[in-house]
Amino acid sequence: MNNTVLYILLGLLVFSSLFTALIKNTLKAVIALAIASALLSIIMFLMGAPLAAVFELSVCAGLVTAIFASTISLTDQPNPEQQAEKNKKRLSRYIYLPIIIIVVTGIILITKPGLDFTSFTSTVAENTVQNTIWHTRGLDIAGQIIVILAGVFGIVILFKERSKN
Amino acid sequence: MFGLNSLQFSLFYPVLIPAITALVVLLLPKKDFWLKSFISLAGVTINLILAISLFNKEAAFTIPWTGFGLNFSFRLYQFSSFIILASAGFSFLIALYSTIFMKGTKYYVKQFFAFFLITVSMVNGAALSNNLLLMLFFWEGLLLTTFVLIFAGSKNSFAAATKALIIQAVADLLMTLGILMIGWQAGTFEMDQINLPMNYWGSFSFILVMIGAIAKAGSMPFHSWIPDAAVSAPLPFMAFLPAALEKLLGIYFLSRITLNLYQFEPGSSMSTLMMSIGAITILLAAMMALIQKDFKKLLSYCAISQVGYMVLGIGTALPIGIVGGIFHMINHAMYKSTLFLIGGSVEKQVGTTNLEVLGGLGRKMPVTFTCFIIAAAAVSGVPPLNGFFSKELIFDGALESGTIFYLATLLGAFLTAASFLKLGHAAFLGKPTTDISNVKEASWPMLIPMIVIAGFCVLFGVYNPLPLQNLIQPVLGAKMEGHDFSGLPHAWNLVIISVIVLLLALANHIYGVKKTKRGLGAVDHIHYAPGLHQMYNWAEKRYFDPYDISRFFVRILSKALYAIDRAIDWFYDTFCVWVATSLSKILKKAYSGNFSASVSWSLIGIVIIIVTTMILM
Amino acid sequence: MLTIIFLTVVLLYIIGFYYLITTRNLIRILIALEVLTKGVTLTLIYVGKVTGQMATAQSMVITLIIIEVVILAVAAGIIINIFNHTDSLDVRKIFRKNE
Amino acid sequence: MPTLFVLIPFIGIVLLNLFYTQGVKKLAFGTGILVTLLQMFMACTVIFQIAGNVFSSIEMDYFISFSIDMYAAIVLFTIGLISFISLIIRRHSDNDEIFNFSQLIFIIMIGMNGTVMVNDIFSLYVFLEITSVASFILIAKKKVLMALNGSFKYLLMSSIATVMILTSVAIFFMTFGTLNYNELGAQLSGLTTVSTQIILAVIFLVTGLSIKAGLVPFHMWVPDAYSNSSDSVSVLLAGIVTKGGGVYAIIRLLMVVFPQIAIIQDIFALLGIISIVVGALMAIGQNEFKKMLAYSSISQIGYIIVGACCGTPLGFLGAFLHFFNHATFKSLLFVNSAAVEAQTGHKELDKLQGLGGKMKITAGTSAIAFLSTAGIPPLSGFWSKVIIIVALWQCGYVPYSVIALLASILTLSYFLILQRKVFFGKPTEEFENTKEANKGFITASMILAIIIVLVGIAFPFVLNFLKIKGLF
Repeated sequence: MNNTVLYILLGLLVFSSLFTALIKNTLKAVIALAIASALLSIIMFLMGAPLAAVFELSVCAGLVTAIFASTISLTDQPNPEQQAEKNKKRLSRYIYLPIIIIVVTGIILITKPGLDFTSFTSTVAENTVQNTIWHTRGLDIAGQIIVILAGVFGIVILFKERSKN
Repeated sequence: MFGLNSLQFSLFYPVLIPAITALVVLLLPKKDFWLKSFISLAGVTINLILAISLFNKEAAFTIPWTGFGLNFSFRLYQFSSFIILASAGFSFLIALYSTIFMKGTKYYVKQFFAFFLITVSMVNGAALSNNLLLMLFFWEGLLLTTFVLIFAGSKNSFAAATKALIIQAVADLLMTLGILMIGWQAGTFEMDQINLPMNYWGSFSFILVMIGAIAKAGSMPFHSWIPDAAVSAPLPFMAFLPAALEKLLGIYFLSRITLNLYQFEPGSSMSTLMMSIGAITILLAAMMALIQKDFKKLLSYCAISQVGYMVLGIGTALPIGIVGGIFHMINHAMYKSTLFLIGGSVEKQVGTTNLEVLGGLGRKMPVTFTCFIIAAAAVSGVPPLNGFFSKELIFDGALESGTIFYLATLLGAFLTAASFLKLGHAAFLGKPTTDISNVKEASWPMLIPMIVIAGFCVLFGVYNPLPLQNLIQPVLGAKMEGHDFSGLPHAWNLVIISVIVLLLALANHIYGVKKTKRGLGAVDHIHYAPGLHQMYNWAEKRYFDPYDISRFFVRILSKALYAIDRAIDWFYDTFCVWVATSLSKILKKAYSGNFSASVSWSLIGIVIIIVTTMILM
Repeated sequence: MLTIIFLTVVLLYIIGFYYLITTRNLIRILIALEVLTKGVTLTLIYVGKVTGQMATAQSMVITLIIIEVVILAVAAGIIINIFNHTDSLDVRKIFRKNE
Repeated sequence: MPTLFVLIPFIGIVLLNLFYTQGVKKLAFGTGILVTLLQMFMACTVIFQIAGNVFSSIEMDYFISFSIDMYAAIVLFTIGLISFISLIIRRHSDNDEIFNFSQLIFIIMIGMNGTVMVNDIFSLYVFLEITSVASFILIAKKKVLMALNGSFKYLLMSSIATVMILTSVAIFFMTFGTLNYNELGAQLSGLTTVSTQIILAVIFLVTGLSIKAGLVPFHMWVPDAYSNSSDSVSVLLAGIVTKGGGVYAIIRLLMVVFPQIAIIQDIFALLGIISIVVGALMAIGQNEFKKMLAYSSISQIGYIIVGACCGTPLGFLGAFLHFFNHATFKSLLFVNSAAVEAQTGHKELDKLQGLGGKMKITAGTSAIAFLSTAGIPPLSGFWSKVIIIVALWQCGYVPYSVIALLASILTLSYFLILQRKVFFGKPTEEFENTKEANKGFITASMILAIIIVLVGIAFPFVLNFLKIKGLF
């Protein structure tokens, strides 16, 4: 039962991703991306990663969508006639994508490639997420702080001086 | 410093101080002549004091430098300290002389003094270094200074300078090859650890190294640049490098290789080879000297022929010959530099060195003339001057090795004496063709070096145990056991023969003068003798100059290679450039620059990498 | 299970890269990058699940998400600046204007 | 000790932001210089402290393991040096932006230092991203269209690299349950047969890093990013960012994690050789000073990679020495190009002529740098190239060593073209009044030129020192 739900969700994830590519309107594509994020966060929750799922939902579905939306609103769209003309050509470029997808799906489903796994369930299961984040992977947290700092500088530099022009 | 004691460290000074002084001289402004000469003089004076203080001391050290056998190793011992002292003495006197001589000449004064000092530094370094590769560095440095010093003469001396450079460079190249072979055979480049047998490869490397040494000394067939340089280079240079320092260094290294580096035995084929080279050099150069009509050229040919004596003496491999050779080296350096200095003062005072024009200078320049008489007598081997004693030793060694060599040396002595009689007669006696009424004696700074060196000529002759027992005989070490060549010559019968030869030369001179009524014509009967005349003509036209012969062949070769060269040139110039630019264009097209292109290129790259890996696995 | 997840990830990658190569809109390029990131996230979570090291996997995913957002913000800044120059989001305009 | 390398720039950022006022420029510059000097000093300390063999390293366990070995110390020193040069140039060319600039330099330094010292693949990714984000901002900061284009292209390629690296992280984690370099190395060397999925993971990882390093065919972003950013930034990028980020990580991984997988070495040696040749060929066709230098960088990075792919101690030594030498001489050339552009206003080689007489120091130092790049003795570039070629010969890549040797002739040729066009000949009327560049450029180029010459001349001693330290 659980697996069936998962499979459906995974299928939806692929479809919504495909939609981001195929859909005409950029804003709608962004919304499709947000839906994909939300689906992914549910998948993550089902797989037993609640903390990461929350992050995915709030940051990717929320913050990223906000960034995209503001970018789109800051950059005016070209007039609709040109847009429509472009879209005709646009779809023709994506015509190969479904074909490739079907072929690849077929190949993978038939061959069923196997992968090696090493299971550590017995030894490491005791570690809680908090413990892992702050202790064994503490360096990444430090890295995150600095990345965010860099992002702040970036936004300050790239957006601030726009008013000058 | 470097873990050396003060004596060991002081070995750096003879190399560094002249070099630093040279740099100072180079940095000085162009106009100030006296400051430059004063500083140079100070540099060589310090060098002389250093050389005296280092004399007869022993010191050695090795600083590992790179891993290929090239170590920074110096060794001061009896022989090298003697060479350094001699070179310091000569450089001091010649620098003193140059301060006057160079004043107001057309020569490049700054370059002359600077490279003069660098030469001193290089000679000291070469004499001190105990590592063959390190020595090679200083040795090649001399090549450069020779080039610049000849070039300092005038703008026209470029050809002569190039000739000197090429000839010596070829010889040095051979020597480099020889040194590398020594290193391969002996497994080290440290001179005091090498003692090679004279086997097949040993002989080969010996010949190569010997070529380097005798070329530096100016023996045939590497001599032909010296007469050319004599014409165009400043005269102090001639007194300094070809007459004195290069002889010192060349013969020093020749004695080192025969005494230390190889097991060099009397009667071996190598010994015969060296003696033959010596004998041929003596004869041919003396023949050429005989007919020269220019003061400087005559001296330079004579210098070449004297090298023959040294090579022959050392080539005998007998103690008496080697002692004679080294003794002759120091003697020759003394009287030949005196003679060159005399030539320099004649040129300075009269303005020419052409013997056709000169004459009667004896009265105008009495001191110079006296010095000339002493030096010429010494070079001819008149007893009891130094040249006599060293030549007697070589005669003795040559007779022991083979009568033919003895005869060659005797003939050489005859020709030398004859040519110097002619030279003296033509320049200082007789009637001049130009007006010499205004000619005065040279000034004192020019006279002092001549007088001092001439004085040494007399001293080393009259009291020969001084140089022989103190300087030369210790060099041979164990080989000298039971021998002492100082004092009067032992073989009286040889002395009598030499004296007869000298008298013959005098008789010949008188006969020649009577026949042609002038000093310059004293040897015309030999010059224009049937058979010899044609040979002399050819020699004057340089048919026998190895440099010119090879230049001729090289020219033919170059013409032949021209076509091939064009093809290769086209290949590099046109074809390669075409290939490179067209490839570049293709690549530029492949790179269109937009985002999707770059992404696709990377993806294609990854796919290709994965596919090749899978195939290779 | 494995096959399906593998399939999903591969499909996400294919969609992402195809999208990246074909699109000419700057914002859509960023969306394509996001799609690729989804694939990576899914992989990491699945690996965490099957190896039993979900804690490490979660922390990696969180770091990844944060970094991606920052990169996205910077990219958005760059895009807005490019738009100020070309008045368009079309990639080709950049090169056309340059020539 | 290792934490200090990350902590000091961070303290620098905090300090600058705490005391932010309008007249903060001097403080910003001073702090920047101080931090870079401290970094160089600490790196020197580490170099002289480390003894024993290559893998002896200073490690610390708290927080997470950082480790420094001899090579890492050399790289850290290079990072400090080039950041220092970059700051000096910035100070004299565009002083208004120095506040933000020095902060971003601090961030880049944190990222680079982390990349160098890190011991874990995922943390490697994190620090690489820090460097990259700061670089995007620095490149885009000029706000010229082409600079924005370069920056965006870099971002795009870098994101692809992220996907690659993280996929391989996932595969490694799945297969071995660990991401630590040493543990991974131990597990990999214990394998008898290497399965396809591991090979794929390794290829993804190294390819991702190659994108960051700008190897052919992943080099598309390099010329755009290098040639359009402002002077100080291109010095920084060419000097360390690509190399400290991508190249160093590749070498470290080849050295520590998968020395056993020979096929990877073969593949990447091939990639390196292609980079050498293609980079040099592309450089010949360029007409823009900085673009030529950018392609030359690609070619030189190829040398470093090829050296590291030998897998022998000599190869690694050559790679790291070339790393340092390339950082110095390529930065010097970028400084020179910036000086020329600042004084004449032209980027194109065709428009420049006869500047040698007008800008003597620039011309002289650039001659030194290009001779060193082409590997003319006794300059520093000669030695490292020789070591790399010898190492290639020894480990059996004989054709590669021949190609590497021939490619240095190409290098010589394109730099001769450059020198002839820019510095030789008589200056045209336009350049009659051209003056020597300002103090910043001159100081920077003199420092770098002196380093190049000194390292070249004193090279036997350097080798001897490294030999004592047991590097080869």
